[in-house]
Amino acid sequence: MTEPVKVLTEFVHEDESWTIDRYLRAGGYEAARKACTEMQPEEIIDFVKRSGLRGRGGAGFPTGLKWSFVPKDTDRPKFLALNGDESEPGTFKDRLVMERWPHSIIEGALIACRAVGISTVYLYIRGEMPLGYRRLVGAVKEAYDRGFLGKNIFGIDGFDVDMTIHRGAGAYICGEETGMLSSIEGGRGYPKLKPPFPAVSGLFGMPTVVNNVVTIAYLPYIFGRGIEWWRSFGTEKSPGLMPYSVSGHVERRGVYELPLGVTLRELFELAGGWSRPMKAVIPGGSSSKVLRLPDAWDVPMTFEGPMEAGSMLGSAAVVFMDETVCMVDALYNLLRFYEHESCGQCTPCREGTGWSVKIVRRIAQGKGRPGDIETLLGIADQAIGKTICVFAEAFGWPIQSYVALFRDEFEAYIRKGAHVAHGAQPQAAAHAG
Amino acid sequence: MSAETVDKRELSPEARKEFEWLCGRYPRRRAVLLPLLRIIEREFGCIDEAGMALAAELIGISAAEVKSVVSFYTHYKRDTDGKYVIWVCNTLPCALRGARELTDALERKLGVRCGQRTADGRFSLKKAECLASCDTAPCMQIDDDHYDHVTEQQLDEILARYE
Amino acid sequence: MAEADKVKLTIDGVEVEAPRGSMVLEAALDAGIFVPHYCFHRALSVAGNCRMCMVEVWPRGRDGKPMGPPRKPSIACATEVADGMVVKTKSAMAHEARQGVLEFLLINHPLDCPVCDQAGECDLQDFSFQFGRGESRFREEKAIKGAKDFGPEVRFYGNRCINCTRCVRFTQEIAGSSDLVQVHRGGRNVIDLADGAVFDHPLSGNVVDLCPVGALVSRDFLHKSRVWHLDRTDSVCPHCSTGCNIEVHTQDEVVQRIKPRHNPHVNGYWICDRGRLGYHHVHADDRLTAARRNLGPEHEGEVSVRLSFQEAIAEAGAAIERAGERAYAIANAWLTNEELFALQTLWPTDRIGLIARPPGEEQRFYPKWGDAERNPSLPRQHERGKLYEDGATFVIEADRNPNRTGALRILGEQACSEQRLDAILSAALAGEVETLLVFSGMPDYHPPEVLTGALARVANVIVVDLFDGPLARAASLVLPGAAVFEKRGTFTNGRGRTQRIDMARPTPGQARTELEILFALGRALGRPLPSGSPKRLFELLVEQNEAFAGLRWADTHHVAPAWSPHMAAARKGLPVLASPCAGKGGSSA
Amino acid sequence: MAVTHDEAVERTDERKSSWVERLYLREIVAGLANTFRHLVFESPFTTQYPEETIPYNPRARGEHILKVDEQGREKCVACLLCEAACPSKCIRIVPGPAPWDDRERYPVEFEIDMLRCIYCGFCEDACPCDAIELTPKPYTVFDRRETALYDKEKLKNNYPQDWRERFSDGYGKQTGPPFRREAGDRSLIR
Repeated sequence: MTEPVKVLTEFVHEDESWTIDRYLRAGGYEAARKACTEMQPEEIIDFVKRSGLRGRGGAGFPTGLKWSFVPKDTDRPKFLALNGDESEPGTFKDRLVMERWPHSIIEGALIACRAVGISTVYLYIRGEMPLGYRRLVGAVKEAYDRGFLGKNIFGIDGFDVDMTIHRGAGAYICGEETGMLSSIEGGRGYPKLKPPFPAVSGLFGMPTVVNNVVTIAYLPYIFGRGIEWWRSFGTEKSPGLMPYSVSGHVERRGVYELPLGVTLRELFELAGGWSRPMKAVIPGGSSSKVLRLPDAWDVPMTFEGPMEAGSMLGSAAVVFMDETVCMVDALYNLLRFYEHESCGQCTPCREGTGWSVKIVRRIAQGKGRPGDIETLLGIADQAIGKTICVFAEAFGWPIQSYVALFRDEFEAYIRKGAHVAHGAQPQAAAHAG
Repeated sequence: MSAETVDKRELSPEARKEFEWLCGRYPRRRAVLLPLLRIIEREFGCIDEAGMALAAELIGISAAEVKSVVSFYTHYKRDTDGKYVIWVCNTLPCALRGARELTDALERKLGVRCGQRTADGRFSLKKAECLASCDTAPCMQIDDDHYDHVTEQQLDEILARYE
Repeated sequence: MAEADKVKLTIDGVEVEAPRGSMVLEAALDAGIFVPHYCFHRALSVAGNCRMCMVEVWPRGRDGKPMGPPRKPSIACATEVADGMVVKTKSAMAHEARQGVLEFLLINHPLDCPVCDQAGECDLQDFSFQFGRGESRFREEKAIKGAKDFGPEVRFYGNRCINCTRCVRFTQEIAGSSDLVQVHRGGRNVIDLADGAVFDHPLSGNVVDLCPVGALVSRDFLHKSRVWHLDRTDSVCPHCSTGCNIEVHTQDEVVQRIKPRHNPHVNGYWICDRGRLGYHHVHADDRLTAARRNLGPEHEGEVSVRLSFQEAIAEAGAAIERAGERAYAIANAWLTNEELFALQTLWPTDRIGLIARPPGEEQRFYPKWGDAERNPSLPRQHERGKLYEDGATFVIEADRNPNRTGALRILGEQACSEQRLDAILSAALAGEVETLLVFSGMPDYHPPEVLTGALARVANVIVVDLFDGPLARAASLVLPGAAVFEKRGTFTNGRGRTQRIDMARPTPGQARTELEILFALGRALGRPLPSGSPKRLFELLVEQNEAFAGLRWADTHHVAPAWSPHMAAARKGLPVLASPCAGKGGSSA
Repeated sequence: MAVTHDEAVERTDERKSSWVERLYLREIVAGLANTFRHLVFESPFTTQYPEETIPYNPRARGEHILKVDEQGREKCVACLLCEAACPSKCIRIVPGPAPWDDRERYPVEFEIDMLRCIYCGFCEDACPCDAIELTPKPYTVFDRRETALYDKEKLKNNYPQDWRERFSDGYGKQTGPPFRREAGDRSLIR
């Protein structure tokens, strides 16, 4: 069985793991020093490209490629915006890194800044993570004190990096890259029209690189241990490690740092299994399509694997559900979340989330009508691909997959007003509203 | 353009200094709005009409724009909230592991439904949308304090810490 | 524009040329292909949130040929035109996308068209008819958001709002006040003001025009009429020297409302609230409707004798004839060029003075972009609302008269000077004036006491006025005049643009336009005017006056382009419901 | 088999009446017998109008009524759709903000010129809130033109109960409610 490969998570269970001393003792800031002093910016980008590092935030976009989109010869200021607004239900890997290993993010940010020629970094952290905010602010202060932030870092003339921790205030949509930029700019977290993409016109209208904090946190290790080491994990197209957030019906929930390509079964077993038979799994955060168990046990968790199975890797947040889970109830829970978190900018998402949650609530209360399922699918269909950001997909895909895979449960609910799963109780009715 | 009845407020010198420092961290003043609102929340306990007017004045935007931003984000403490806000996570991973029971217990203990404020104004109970702590579900947050693996038995002790 | 600044693309099989950097939607509208839209407005930044203008865009591939059909539709308002692009606005993909969006828009929209003032000019109605599904699958409770008075002119019905944010962008980018904002989030999104604030901005009424649905309605027009009953007359606002182009909407000869008419050289899409509400004087209770001779204090009980128009003209003519050199005239800056020209023809200019409404404060409006610009790199985003060289989006001039420039050009500087008026008044006080012809007829005009005082010393005061005010009471002979919306002619605005006004309603009772009065007077005096037609007089004016040289009557009327289907239909006098979706191109011009 | 014109003419010619037949005695006697029968054996079927009236079909289209809700307030919201639908332009409405909280607008004035009305019922079809309806009330009689202008109060109280009793009993028995849509009232606007 695959054993966890502890890289980011090696020291996180120690006390004071978030201090710079602990980080330096683990060899911190050496990789960045080496990369920044010994490599040219183009070489750094090339190195990242060759490593095959892809974004760990959800979309899986190749990091090196993203950096190379930023215009080189521009006198406009460029920004690095780090996305720590982790709000996808089921995901908690960023929280762990930001709270307990924050200096890896700062060190990675230094490499990114050196590569793209950036001197200002904003790290956007969720408003609901006060501890992470305090730790990051502390870490930034320590880094300034030790000269890892500020002017002429590593003694390189003109290599100045300023980093500011920007605290959000409770909006899932700020996890979307342009929504996050709007929020940093001090506005409502409305995603922006694309094109122009952030790499050309992002924060304050300037070229901006947006990366997930974990993506950035891996950079020091890739530079420190080399492309060979990194590529020894995972597959050709999806190399490297991934912190999987495993939650739901397993004995030992938590972040498991494993190579890309482990199967869902391996993850389940690593996490201690569960006493009851399993029914379904969400492989990549709540907005990815649900997969039916046991059909999906052997899906490899790479960027391509879940996609072939009809879902996506997303943020690698794996939520297991056992047979007692009522899928109508589960969908209602998720849709309520999306209804609450839709920014309301585009019509299909603003109206579609509200409408679908009303229908599913009605079904869960036993008042479903024939035709409701078709209407639900119609809503998803009408919304997906028709909004500014991918939020429509985020609430459309669950609708499509829950209804497609567990249509019998929905139909039974509509027919009898009750749930068919063994031992499950319709609970949404009690929580309506 | 706000009503004249609103009393003028001012930041304390330390907060004022922090605000000035923040202004230097961003290329545009408007970007300081979110951090400034946190400062105001801390200074005055919540963000009310006067607080928004103060933010508008300091940033140099209209009070309506501040209201627009404040109302977009759910995490700011408003004047309609209790002294402490209890955020109890109810999203799917937590719901799978007993968030409902915790919420019900909290509702029973406090005698209010989610979204309401206790009669004595001490607590507001709110459903949170994923606190990114799915591994320690059920979980809740009271203001800035996070509680993992909360059981009904612990509630009395936890709530007693907030006077 | 240079050739390089143009791109060629194909929209619905028609090859279209569009400026580089413009959006597909603009290119389509300019080519007469109507694409439905709510949030897009030519003067505002692109928000791209209504998702109504979705079209199928085939970008050009590497080989120069358009690539195959896209996976999903794009919004035309935020897709930049590119060479070789192929756009299909009526394809099945686009049509289905629109149907979906319309269904979403309608689920929480109340079915209260019968009581909604927007009905009849509502984009939601029109597009639902043309592109909608016909029936809704929505069986749930509709969201309730309530209604609220935003300010003296604007009322907000939350339930009807489709969150297009045109009004929000207007207050930010045109009015510069950022009064209106969206509050809350998601489905609870609603337009609101700051707590306790009142939306009393001078341009507030424009959000009513901008609102594509009935969410923002005019309190002045509230429940007054249905728009399909209204007759539209193009005119020019008389309330300041900006000379905004307007439409006067009347029903049964009663002015119901004023709407702006787009003119990119003068007012853009906007008018101020003063102009919007500045028609009530037309129906004032104290409007004069009959000519009369005021009797002096010696006639106890009886105050005045009613005269017919002919009698009054005959009396006036006789009084002017009798006075000879001792007859003076006072014109005003609300008279049309033609009327001033007629007066100048009849009367020696050295015995003409000019009164005008006192100046107010000049108000210039600039966008207030704030720090968080929506999409700074979208082309022309900052230029969209700009109307004036200095970046102003709208100007309310200090001069509260529509035609002072015309008066200056026709009567000359001396006649229009303060000194001339003072000279005439002091002559009157000295008893040297026997007959004085005063044109007033300006609403909200309070004649200075020196004027009313001077009138008391003049034997024959002939006043042409709209209202039974101090001037009419001080006169010996009163002739009812015409309001601006009751006559034809031209005004020359503060920037020297000569623009036409037209008759939206007839003069009430025996009232006559000043031009008719002058024409009749000319006949009575034995010096008939060459013509009584404003058009003919304008042509003569152009011939005789250098300042007007080269102008043609036709040029004085700016025809606003019609970018919405009901605007186009209203202009053509057609019903709106010719479906552009059924083929045959849009009804947009 | 088709009969040609010529054939038909010929056949008619064949059946010439005899002179006895041409006296029509039989027909005259039969007709007189019928008259006599009615005179002696059957009651007269004329109605002694105006003392008596014949019952009208409840679906006949007569004068309008402006319906009211439980509180006696007119249901009309002054949308002016009846005015738009009216082919003879006999309806005049002045809309205004309603004095009640539960609705937006109401007719400040509502007037129908009964001399112009052609009783087509389009107004009833156009009405989105079932506020106007044509009753079977038949006689629209005026002595002066002014009285032909029915105002709001008159329209609200048109077709009172005694008229209803007098006219709605149909042909011998009640054939249905006098107001056609009472059962499925589909008010849209409140």
